[in-house]
Amino acid sequence: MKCDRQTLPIAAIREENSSLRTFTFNGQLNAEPGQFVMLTIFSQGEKPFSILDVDAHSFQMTIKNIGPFTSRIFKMKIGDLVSVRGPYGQSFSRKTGHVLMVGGGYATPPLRFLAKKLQEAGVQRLVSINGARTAPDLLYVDDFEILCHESYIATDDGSRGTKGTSVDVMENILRKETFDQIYISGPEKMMKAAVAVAKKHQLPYEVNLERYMKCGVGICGSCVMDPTGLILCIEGPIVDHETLDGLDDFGVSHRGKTGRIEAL
Amino acid sequence: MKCDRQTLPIAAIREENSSLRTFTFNGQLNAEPGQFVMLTIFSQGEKPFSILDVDAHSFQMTIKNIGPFTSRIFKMKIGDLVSVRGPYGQSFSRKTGHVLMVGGGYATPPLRFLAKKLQEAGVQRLVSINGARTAPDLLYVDDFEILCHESYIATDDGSRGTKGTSVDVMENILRKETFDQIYISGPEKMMKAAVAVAKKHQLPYEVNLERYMKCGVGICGSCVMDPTGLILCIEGPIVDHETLDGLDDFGVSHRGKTGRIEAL
Amino acid sequence: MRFLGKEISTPLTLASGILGISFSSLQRVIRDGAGMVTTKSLSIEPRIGHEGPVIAEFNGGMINSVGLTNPGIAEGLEEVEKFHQGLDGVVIVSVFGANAAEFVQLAQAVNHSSADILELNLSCPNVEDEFKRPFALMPDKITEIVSAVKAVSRIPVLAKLSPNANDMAGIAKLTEAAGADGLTMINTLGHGMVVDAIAKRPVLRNNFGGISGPCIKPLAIKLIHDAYKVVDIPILGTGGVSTGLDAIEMMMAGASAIGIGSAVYDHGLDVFKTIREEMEVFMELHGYARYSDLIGILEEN
Amino acid sequence: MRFLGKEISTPLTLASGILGISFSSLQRVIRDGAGMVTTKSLSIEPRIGHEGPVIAEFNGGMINSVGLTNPGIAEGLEEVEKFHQGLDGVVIVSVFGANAAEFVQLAQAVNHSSADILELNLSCPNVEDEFKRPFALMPDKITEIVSAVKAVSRIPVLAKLSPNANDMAGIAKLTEAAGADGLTMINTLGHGMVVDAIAKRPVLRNNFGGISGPCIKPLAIKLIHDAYKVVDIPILGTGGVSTGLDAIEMMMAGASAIGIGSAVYDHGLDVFKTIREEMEVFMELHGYARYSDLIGILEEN
Ligand SMILES: Cc1cc2nc3c(=O)[nH]c(=O)nc-3n(C[C@H](O)[C@H](O)[C@H](O)COP(=O)(O)OP(=O)(O)OC[C@H]3O[C@@H](n4cnc5c(N)ncnc54)[C@H](O)[C@@H]3O)c2cc1C
Ligand SMILES: Cc1cc2nc3c(=O)[nH]c(=O)nc-3n(C[C@H](O)[C@H](O)[C@H](O)COP(=O)(O)OP(=O)(O)OC[C@H]3O[C@@H](n4cnc5c(N)ncnc54)[C@H](O)[C@@H]3O)c2cc1C
Ligand SMILES: Cc1cc2nc3c(=O)[nH]c(=O)nc-3n(C[C@H](O)[C@H](O)[C@H](O)COP(=O)(O)O)c2cc1C
Ligand SMILES: Cc1cc2nc3c(=O)[nH]c(=O)nc-3n(C[C@H](O)[C@H](O)[C@H](O)COP(=O)(O)O)c2cc1C
Ligand code: FES
Ligand code: FES
Repeated sequence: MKCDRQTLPIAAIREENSSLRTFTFNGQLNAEPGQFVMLTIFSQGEKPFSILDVDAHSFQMTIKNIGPFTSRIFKMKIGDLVSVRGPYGQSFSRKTGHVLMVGGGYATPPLRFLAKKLQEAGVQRLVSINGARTAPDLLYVDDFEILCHESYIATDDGSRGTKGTSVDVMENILRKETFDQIYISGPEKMMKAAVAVAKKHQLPYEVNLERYMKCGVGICGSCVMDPTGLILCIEGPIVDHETLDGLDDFGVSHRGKTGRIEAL
Repeated sequence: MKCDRQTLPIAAIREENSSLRTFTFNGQLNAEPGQFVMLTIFSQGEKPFSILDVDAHSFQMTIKNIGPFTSRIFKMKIGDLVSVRGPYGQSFSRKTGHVLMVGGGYATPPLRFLAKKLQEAGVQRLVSINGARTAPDLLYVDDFEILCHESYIATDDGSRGTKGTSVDVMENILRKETFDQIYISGPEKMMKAAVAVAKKHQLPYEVNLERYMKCGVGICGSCVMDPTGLILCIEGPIVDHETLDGLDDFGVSHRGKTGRIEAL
Repeated sequence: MRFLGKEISTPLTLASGILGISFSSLQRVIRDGAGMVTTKSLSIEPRIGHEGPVIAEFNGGMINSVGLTNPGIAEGLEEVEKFHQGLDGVVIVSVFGANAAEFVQLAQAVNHSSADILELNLSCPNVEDEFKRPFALMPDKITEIVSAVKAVSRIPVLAKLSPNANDMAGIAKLTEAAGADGLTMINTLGHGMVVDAIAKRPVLRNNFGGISGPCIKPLAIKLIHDAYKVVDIPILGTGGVSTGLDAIEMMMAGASAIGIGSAVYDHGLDVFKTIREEMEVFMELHGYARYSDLIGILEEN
Repeated sequence: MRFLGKEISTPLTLASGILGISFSSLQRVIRDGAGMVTTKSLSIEPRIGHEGPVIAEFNGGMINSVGLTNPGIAEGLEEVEKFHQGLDGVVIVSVFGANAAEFVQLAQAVNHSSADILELNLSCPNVEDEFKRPFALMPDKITEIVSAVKAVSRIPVLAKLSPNANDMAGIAKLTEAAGADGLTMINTLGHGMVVDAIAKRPVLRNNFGGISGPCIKPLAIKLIHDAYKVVDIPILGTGGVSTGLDAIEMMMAGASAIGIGSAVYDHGLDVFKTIREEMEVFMELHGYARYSDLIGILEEN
């Protein structure tokens, strides 16, 4: 059944930085990089979160404290019960030639998960760019270093790695080297810029989109994108360059909680 | 699903004698000898009937014109629609050593079906006794002759075969020869007499019981037998000698349409 | 655990209308693991009920229009006597009358039997042509019948309610106020029709029937919870239970015991043992020592 | 075939509340094989609806408590305009008001749009806390709202009814008498509760929801047939249809067109094409030339 739930205690909480924490649950989730779950806090609500990692008996999500729901989960302790359904949606393709990953902010978890899977699959060359506002905001720096043949860092304030955005670094790299596939996951404006660069170099890419999601299973319509009617929760959140080309609202607008169109 | 139905036109009607007709339907029924179906005449009702025969694409029942329902089906023509669900219940075991079959009246269809299956299974010796009131009441005489190593006939008036009952013939045969298994199907009084004979010879037997059946699937309770609570529609109608020993009402009483106990 | 003063080893109970015509089937269900058994609803006179087909399946459940086939109260109570001659188990006698006077007459007959609990079937959806709207949808009828029966009955009285009622909390409260010792809820949901598209006809001879099975469980649980919040009398929760988890969910919602009907059709009589074992596994795993620890512990969000 | 004067290629219709918020999803459903599409129910002001979880499954169907999330009538009708700019298809605009005056105001707004048919959602079971009992259970409210809307609407009006009504024939007749051009039946069945036994809580944030999916089909078919026997206006049959045979059974019972909701959840948007093909195969095999040959041909036993 599509809405089968696992009700589980929080097994571990890891503080990534001041606003991000990784939550571990002991349960089975047969998930691929880019897929997400709907997480319920009882009497509170339910929200979508990408999967950071799974193993045979546990899975993890990294969550940013950003509003009522996420601040509530930041108040929870090990042993507190939540409920999870999923995994939902489409994952990244798994190209094993020369691969570039461009990530930013709290959207890097799926890329870290992907890096792990690509290594397992014997990727030829894997290069990652990890961007954030400041050094403390960077996620999984060590992991990317271990998992990738080369891993770059960009911070807006230059506190670590290149000063600038991950897209700036991407432009630099693409001047020297080419790739079979680019995987992009970050804030939509950043992804829009990265897509422009990838397009210029005529390289195939996939992006990780976010829209307001209520059901996660293709029935409520809140995540649908115009004008193709792509149902992001089941046909995304990972979208390839051809599908993305059909989406007029990418980088422009999204629908809010009532379904109203709002500028991004 | 237990109540999956096949709605089918009558494909053929064969007149067995003045009160018995065999109806053929083109449909698949994965049935064994002794099992039955529930047959619906629309706007009329639904009644249980034993299966006479099945092949890959058709099945047959032999029906006796005895009351409102059966007289209605005798008025139906080829092409008229009925609905059938089943097969239901337990079939005869399939012993392939020395086997005796004792049948009477309109209850012989399951024995004819069994004879066919035992032949297919390579039965060592198969002897049948086919009893009826008069010669024209006898069913499948030719079939039993072909299918059995020896086939006996008994009529009450001696108009064909031995004058007397099939149980009389049974006693005669058992005086000369023994069997690994006896299969009995006929009016309950006749079966009671046959069981007494089999018991005397200490031979294992199975009987084909009839009780009022409304649901056919073990929920309505109308076919239950005392005092063990045997649910005849799912645990019968074929019952072995050990089970039969526990049934006080065999040959004594049954429950009518309201569930009231009535003498047989 | 105890239900209406009777000691029972498991809350699992055979629902009315499943097998329960004869002492032998009732005994068998107890031997197969039920804590209590309910007879088929008995009326003053014997009833043949509807012609077949009386049951049809669909994705999620079944419909039935048995139409209260029963041998009448006199013969029905003889079966109860025979039951108790052989076995020490709790028998709930279900009765069905055309009006309050008949219910009183039935209750008086039951007084002279070995029945343990009396259940008033106020909610059969299969005899509307004959008896009009189920009493359980008419507040004044419930009050009239339940209080009249309570005035004469020597054993505890359960009132069986209908899921078609639009205000279950109100109905539950007034049924308690009329004196009922407990509620059985729910009866089948009225009405479903299953169609034979080839014949262009309803499958059931009676065209429509009451809906039961897994698909009515969410409805039953909601209604049981609504009732539990407003009454103090115990609830025999019934409707779509076919696993141990189902039974536990329903007890959490407020049921003190659990009726099992259609699951016998789907899974056979073994279902009592299976559900019992599944409940034990869950309770062990989650630290519930007694069945009574489960009752009504559901918290709304 | 025609439905309320509109030419449609198939009777299959997207039911309200499934995807239908944006023009792009409505267009997509038409391209995927629906004959008509219904918008999410629109109210005067935008509504966020209930917090999640808003859906839960059970054996036989699902419950939902979306709670009428919608961008409001103004923005909703803009989506309808965009729909018709790109595609020539029949759009049913569903509206939901708190009283007759609001329904009139909504109907007037719809008059100024390219909507083809207006559907009055009188029967949402998910907003009872806010709006009390669904109007579809109150005969006088139905009459008041339908006749008020009919006095102003320039397009045909469907009234969407509730399966919780206890006298569907009566309700259907008075809805027709009030001037409705057609009936949509049924909305979800109120209410179901799905329990999380580990958390000891209802799964839905709103505790309960309306029941839909395969398990409500027998109920829908019975009610549609009850209504069909007493009214002359067409019925948009809805409730648990997920196969071609389901659709055919419902049309035989009296539906002129068929709404599809939960089946989209179970089977995805391909379900329209699949059902359409299954219907064609059945019709070919059994000699039905036109969809209209199916409507209401069911004969009772
Ligand atoms: C496919 C997907 C994967 C996601 N993965 C992660 C992740 O791995 N880690 C993480 O921290 N966050 C992730 N998010 C975003 C996360 O769902 C929101 O941060 C969270 O819902 C905020 O809820 P709130 O009540 O705390 O904040 P609010 O104040 O309600 O909202 C803050 C921001 O979150 C967005 N948001 C709120 N509710 C939703 C919703 N139901 N669906 C989508 N966006 C919403 C709002 O648009 C707003 O921009 C993901 C979202 C999607 C769609
Ligand atoms: C397992 C089983 C297999 C059967 N196989 C055959 C068969 O192969 N051929 C055949 O002609 N008949 C068979 N019968 C009997 C057949 O069901 C009845 O003859 C038929 O139901 C009579 O219906 P009626 O309305 O014509 O007669 P009625 O006047 O209603 O009844 C005539 C006789 O049939 C019995 N009967 C009626 N209704 C039922 C019922 N629902 N269940 C059981 N018995 C009933 C009555 O007890 C009575 O003795 C079988 C019965 C059972 C239980
Ligand atoms: C075949 C059948 C017959 C029934 N007969 C009766 C009856 O006589 N009296 C009664 O109160 N309920 C009767 N019921 C209703 C059940 O007791 C029970 O309330 C209902 O089926 C819901 O439970 P379930 O989903 O476990 O079957 C009957 C149900 C079925 C399926
Ligand atoms: C998630 C969901 C949301 C719904 N929202 C609405 C709605 O806004 N307005 C309405 O009239 N019906 C709504 N319904 C009811 C459906 O339109 C339909 O009447 C019902 O689900 C029965 O059909 P089904 O079994 O095919 O789903 C909704 C149903 C579901 C499952
Ligand atoms: S979140 Fe409901 S359709 Fe995508
Ligand atoms: S015929 Fe109903 S239980 Fe056997």
